[in-house]
Amino acid sequence: MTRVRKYHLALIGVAALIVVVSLVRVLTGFDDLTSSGTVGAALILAVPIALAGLGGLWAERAGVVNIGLEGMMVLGTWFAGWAGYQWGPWAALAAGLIGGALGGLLHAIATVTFGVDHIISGVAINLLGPGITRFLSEVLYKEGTPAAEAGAGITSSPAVSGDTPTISLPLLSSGPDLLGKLESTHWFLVADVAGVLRGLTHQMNLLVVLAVLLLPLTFFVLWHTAFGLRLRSAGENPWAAESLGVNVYRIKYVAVVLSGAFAGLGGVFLVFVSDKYVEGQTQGRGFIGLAAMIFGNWRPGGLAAGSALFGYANGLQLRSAQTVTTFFLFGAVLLLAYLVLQVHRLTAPDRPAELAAPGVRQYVVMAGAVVGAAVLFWLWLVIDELPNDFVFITPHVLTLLVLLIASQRLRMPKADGVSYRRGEQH
Amino acid sequence: MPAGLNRALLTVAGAAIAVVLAIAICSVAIVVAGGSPLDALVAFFDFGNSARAESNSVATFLNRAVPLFIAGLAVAVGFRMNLFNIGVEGQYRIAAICAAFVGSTFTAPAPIQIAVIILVAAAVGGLYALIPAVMKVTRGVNEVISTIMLNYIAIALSAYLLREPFAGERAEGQLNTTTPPLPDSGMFPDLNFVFEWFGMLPPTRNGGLWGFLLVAVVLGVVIWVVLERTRFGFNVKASGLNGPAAQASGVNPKKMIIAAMVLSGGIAGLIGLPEILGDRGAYTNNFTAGLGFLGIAVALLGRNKPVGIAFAALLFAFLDRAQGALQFADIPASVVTIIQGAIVLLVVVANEVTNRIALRIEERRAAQQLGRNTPVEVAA
Amino acid sequence: MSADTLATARPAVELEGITKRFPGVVANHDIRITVQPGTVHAIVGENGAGKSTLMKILYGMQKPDEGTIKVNGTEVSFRTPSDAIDVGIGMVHQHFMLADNFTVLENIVLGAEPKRAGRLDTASARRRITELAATHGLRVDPDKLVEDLGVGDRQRVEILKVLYRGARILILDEPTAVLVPQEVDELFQNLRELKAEGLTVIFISHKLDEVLGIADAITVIRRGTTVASVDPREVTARQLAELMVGSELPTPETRESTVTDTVALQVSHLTVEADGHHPAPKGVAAGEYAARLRDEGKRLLLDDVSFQVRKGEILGIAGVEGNGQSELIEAIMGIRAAHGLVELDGSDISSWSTLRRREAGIGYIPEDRHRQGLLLEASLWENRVLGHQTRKPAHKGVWVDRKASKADTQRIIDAYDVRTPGVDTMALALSGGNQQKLIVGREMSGEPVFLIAAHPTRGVDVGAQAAIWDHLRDARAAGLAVLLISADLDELIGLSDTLQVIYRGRLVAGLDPREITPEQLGGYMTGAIAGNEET
Amino acid sequence: GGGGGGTTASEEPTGGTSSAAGTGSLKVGLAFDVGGRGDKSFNDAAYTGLERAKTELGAEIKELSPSADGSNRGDLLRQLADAGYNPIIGVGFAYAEDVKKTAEEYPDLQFAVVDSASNAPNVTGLLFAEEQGSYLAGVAAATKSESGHVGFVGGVESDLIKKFEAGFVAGVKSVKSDAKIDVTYLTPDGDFSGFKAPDKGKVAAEKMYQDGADIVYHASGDSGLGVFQAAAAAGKKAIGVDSDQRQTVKETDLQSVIMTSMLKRVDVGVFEFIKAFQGGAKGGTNVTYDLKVDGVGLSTTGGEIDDIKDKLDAAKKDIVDGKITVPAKP
Ligand SMILES: Nc1ncnc2c1ncn2[C@@H]1O[C@H](COP(=O)(O)OP(=O)(O)OP(=O)(O)O)[C@@H](O)[C@H]1O
Ligand SMILES: Nc1ncnc2c1ncn2[C@@H]1O[C@H](COP(=O)(O)OP(=O)(O)OP(=O)(O)O)[C@@H](O)[C@H]1O
Ligand SMILES: [Mg+2]
Ligand SMILES: [Mg+2]
Repeated sequence: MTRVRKYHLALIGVAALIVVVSLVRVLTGFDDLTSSGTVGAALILAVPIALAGLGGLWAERAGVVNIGLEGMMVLGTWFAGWAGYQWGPWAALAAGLIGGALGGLLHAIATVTFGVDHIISGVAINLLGPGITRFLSEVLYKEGTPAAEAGAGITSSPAVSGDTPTISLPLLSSGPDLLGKLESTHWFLVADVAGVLRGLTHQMNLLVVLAVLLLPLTFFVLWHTAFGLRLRSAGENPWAAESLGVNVYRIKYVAVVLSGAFAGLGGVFLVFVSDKYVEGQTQGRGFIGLAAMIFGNWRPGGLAAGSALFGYANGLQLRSAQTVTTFFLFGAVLLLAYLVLQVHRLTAPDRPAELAAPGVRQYVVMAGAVVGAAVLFWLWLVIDELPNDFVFITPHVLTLLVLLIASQRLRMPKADGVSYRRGEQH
Repeated sequence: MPAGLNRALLTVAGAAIAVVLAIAICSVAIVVAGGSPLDALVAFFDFGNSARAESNSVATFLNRAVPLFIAGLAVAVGFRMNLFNIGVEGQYRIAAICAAFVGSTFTAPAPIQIAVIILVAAAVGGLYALIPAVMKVTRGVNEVISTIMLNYIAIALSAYLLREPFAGERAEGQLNTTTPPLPDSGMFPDLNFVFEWFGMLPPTRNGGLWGFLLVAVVLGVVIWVVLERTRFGFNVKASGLNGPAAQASGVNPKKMIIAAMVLSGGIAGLIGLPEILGDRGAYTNNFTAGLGFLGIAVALLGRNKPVGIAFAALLFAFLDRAQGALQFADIPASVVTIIQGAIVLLVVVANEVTNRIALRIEERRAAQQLGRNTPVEVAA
Repeated sequence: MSADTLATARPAVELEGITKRFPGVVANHDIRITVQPGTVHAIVGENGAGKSTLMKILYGMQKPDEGTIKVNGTEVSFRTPSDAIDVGIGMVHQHFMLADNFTVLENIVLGAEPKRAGRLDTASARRRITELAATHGLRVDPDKLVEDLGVGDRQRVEILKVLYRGARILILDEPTAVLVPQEVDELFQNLRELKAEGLTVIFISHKLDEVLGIADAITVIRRGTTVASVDPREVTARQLAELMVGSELPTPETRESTVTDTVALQVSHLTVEADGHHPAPKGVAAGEYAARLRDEGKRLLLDDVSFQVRKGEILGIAGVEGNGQSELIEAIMGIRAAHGLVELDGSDISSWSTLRRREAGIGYIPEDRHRQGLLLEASLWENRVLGHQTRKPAHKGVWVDRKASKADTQRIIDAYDVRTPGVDTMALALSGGNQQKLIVGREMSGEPVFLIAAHPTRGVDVGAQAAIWDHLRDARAAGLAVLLISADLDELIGLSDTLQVIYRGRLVAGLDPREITPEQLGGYMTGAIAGNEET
Repeated sequence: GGGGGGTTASEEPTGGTSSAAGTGSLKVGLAFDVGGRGDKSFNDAAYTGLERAKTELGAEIKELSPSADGSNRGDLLRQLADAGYNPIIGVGFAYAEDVKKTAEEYPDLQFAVVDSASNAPNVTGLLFAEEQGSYLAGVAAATKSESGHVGFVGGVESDLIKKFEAGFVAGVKSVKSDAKIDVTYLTPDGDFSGFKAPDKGKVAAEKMYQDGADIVYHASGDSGLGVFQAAAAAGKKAIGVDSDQRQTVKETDLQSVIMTSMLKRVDVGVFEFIKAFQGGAKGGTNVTYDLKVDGVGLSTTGGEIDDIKDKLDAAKKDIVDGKITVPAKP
């Protein structure tokens, strides 16, 4: 019943965001804010995070906390690189999935069968992933092996043979490239929308499309199929599920193995972007994915938003570091908007009782917002370029800020992280 | 109590089996890699073939255990309360650079100098941990994410501090960035004399056996006392075992979160000091990273108890030390990481299994006892 | 194909020699029960007698160590509940087995989902549920979230779950424990209809008059063994109870009044909002503010609650669970923020922390001992310290005084007859009743001025029950003020000096326990009888 | 600083070394930087030098890789010393401190450290004038660029990489003073993942190409792969680093975008050091491998810069002659 309203609200939110961003772009002249290049880069950077997050989502919806995503992702990258150079991209895809799934299987055995604390098992897998892959590299890629001939080293595999296809939207993003033309006009709003659309459709790797499709697919499977209902029930109340004849162990196994496979797929994606396995290329994305999932309230849509935010900030920072200063302006605008809303609420005739006589608290908050907006605006005016160190942490700081605002609405599956044993009601 | 003894024996047996299994798994890996597991085993116990090499190796082993132990303690304080402080990594980095810098700005008699450095480190670590604590308490932000994010922020922040405000002089042709060197009074005296007690050569390795080992031992004892004997420790335990019950008993959960997190961060702040005060005399850009994450494994392996953590830290350090020896024996050094991961996983699995076996034994015993005196005289 | 085959048909369920052991407990021992089809078969027995365990065995959730099960004449062996479901058995559990964050529909179809083209076919499920609900008179909204439902609704969802699967044999494990008499009547009406359709019902309850009202046959279980099979037409509730307990029954009965004139606890205009606490603006009186919130249509968990408890008085609060009792307790304990005033011994404690309130002499026996009362994985003496961290004998400066705590724990064990090997035993090793006695002893040892006793004898066996009642009465005689909250109406009526009824967060009636029957009380609790609302 | 450069190891083969007499007395130990042997880059270049010492000088060699966190660098050096290796080489500037301390503990042994200056009497600093090589790369880029717009991608914002940037920028400006130069670093100093992030390298370079740059120079380890990919996708050029990447990169489509690579002959440095040690040289000094001794330079595989050889040679000559001093800091 509220779904429609939520959906509309989301649309309005996105529209408002585009307008604000567009405004900021026109004001500052930083065209990269909404260029198709930035959006494309954001997508590339967001996909592995989203895939890791999906891994987390599947596991945690089934009640298993998976902090071992990073380790599983590492396994995914290694196996993808190893199979990819020998048998091509499809083999890489399969091997990466299997590699990640094996990590998931290990986690499932430990947590589901043996009831080990989920965090411990995850930490162990994060140790094992890099250890095993390094070991495999030392054995299979060492000097004199055929792989080494093909360009492998201890820290990297040979290049994946063959390419994964890329697709573009005909007419709009390729050929006449209408969107590209629109984008280069730099018109208010028009260019922005064109840029975003073109970024999303121009020369997309097939795997990106696949990865993005996995989000709605996950939503469909988890919320609109019988299997999904059972899976979520294992995360909400496994004893209830058990009492209705659901095989909770099997559900959890499937979920956690799939979770590993998703993380592995994230690894495959990284390998495809780099064309090969490079030691350490996951760079903590397993953890970031987990954060994106919590950020997204254990839902695919929220997870997508979280990863997109991260990918966008990261892409912007890599593409044009000085653009990051516009976030100050953003912040100022958002705070002002908040102030306006607040004042409106306080002066509205039908205001709720607790706001009837605003207390010190309200005034302090509002004063804080005013000062904050002023400071941010001033920062935007005086700072041309941030030290690079601060630019690098933009995505992380943004995540923290958004969480500060939104965290209280989050709700995790009720039996998440609980060790479940058949026949032992909690 | 025989049941208790039974249980203890089972636990030890389980741990032993787990370690043996971990070794077996790695042996298979080594064989596959074309090496000999026996050589590997020898390498782990190969502390060098001269007296000097031996003492150096022993010092290396113990020196590695010190920060691991402190890291384990830091993590454990949070974990005992079900607070997942993944941010130990960032906390110790920020703390280390600030402490190293502050320590280099003045010169005082050694005890004062060192005390100030330790205090600064603990304070900075605690303050940095306060951020996620406050975020959790006031806005309900999950500490796992916030500390992960703060780890990244700490890396960038310390890089900035190291290059700009805290940068020290460096020699011509040196590319390492570093804070200004600590005065001599800032260096913690070593414990090399201990080696003489055992009739060994004092280690020549720089810094020898780090004196910070003593601080770590004292810290371990203090933390044990605090956690096991004080009201605060009781409240931590109660909050960890049953949050609602602790709250109903008058424990303020918000204050506890802040206190435990700050304590955890304060301890974390000390992780980098053994290296700085024992060896480097400054924070440099190749300061050892990653101890915070290893600390999680160490704490979990040590079951969040100081004594257990000490054993776990020694085990990890023992394995880490062999990295060089293994390479001399032509065995991939990554088996160390594999063994560490396998041990963590297998030991906890063994724990669960032995727990269950113990329960089953009790069950059988109870059944026997109750079987003799039939529960009720059937009427009707 | 149904009711008329009664005489000739094979038994619906036959249990033969069922034995089940748990660590330290033989839950079932050589149980024999035969249930005829198309009947309501009641199983009675005191707490921990092994009823739930037996039913879980029959439902495939637990495996018996020994014994055989026959359903409709064929021997079966269940590995999981789905095996039991397959032969037409359904079970409504003693504790709700519902996923709070799911809708009613999702809870009902789980495990037996209708599918169409790979999708969960919610439309057909909704149709089926509405149909079932209509034919059996079980009103529910399939699209509501379970967490928004009251206990009665949840019970209906549980029954619908079973019916949805087409079960022919229904197991109901204490379905009435959380229901008020009117709701019980409704349920029984449903059960009779089901019986008329030829379904078999196995029904567990402690409430013997209920049992006598509905059952066609009764089996009594004592300490894990079947001790009697009786015909409900031939026994009285009293006889049945004695069969269950094997001895005389205790009754909660307060003799002469010890109520004094000194007010120990005064609560005024206590109000709790459902969607989080927002501090009231300055200068607005709590009562007025509550009225304003009510006018705005805000959902209030506690709505302008005022009462006082005098020294030597037991004030009983009657109410169906979920009408604000938990919020009331938590507000008084300072665990939950609330508007209004709480005064202890004349001083305003509204802004005090929980700790300070406890130190000032509020004792607390929580409603859920496992959730709020105990550290299950800690020793008994540590549980003794809980709640007394800042008081003698548990503390010595910043230290926990282990020796004194252990000694005092031993005192409690002796004085309250807690059956345990020693003070170092883990709390989880104790049975529920002994855990409860430990809690009562602990809370009494702080020499409280005022005690909150929430369901003090819930899930406690008869002996322990009597002991706890005695302790409460003794303390009352010594001048303790007690706020008693209980779902056991006999206990409430028997112990209380004054009764208040709470309904939808409001105190709706002040009653005299000497003049009220459980049925009348039930009427007030469900809102069937309008209150006289006195403050 | 490039100037002083001291004694480059002499060219004349000392008696009987290359005849592989195998006296067995020469035991060379080498400790890699994090990543270890097989990184196809810096560490492997050092290993090439070591291996050459084995074949040409008959040395017995042992090479060790540090743990992932690099915490045991000093211990590896000591273990090599205790096992009787002499000389001992630490690869990477991170070894500076550890080599210094180990050298003090083992005054009878000779040490060398790559990329860092000598800091003890028995330590030889093997320095490379990356800025000079990068200068040439800058000259090549500016000359070849049609748009007057080039880029630089640095892996980690450390002082070492900044040397590359400084030289490159100076080189570009020497040709086209108004050229536009985009500079992006992938991670801050202290976060070494910037050398292992091809995806980030790709994003950074993509932006440069989109903005009109036609040649991008990278000094970002494995992340350079991403730069090459971006170049290939944009149909533009890139400049490799450290080794001749047109040869070491195996992907044919990427090879063709690598116009040239700035060579940093760590292998030469290591080999010459060992050879000099055998000849009796003692430490305490730095050896700078600069343009003069061809310790740095540009690769010509593919012949893409053959047409501007004169210009490059002129620039090189100016530097060697001291007419141009290339800045080492941006
Ligand atoms: N999973 C279990 N593990 C150990 N002991 C158990 C378990 N389940 C039940 N018991 C014990 O078995 C005995 C019988 O319990 P059961 O729940 O069947 O009693 P009951 O008759 O249903 O009691 P109540 O009236 O309180 O519901 C009790 O002593 C209980 O403590
Ligand atoms: N899942 C379980 N695992 C182990 N022991 C259990 C379990 N459930 C119950 N027990 C044991 O059964 C005994 C009493 O438990 P039970 O829950 O039946 O008590 P109870 O009297 O019904 O009280 P409550 O109303 O709190 O459930 C205790 O000894 C307890 O340890
Ligand atoms: Mg029970
Ligand atoms: Mg029961």
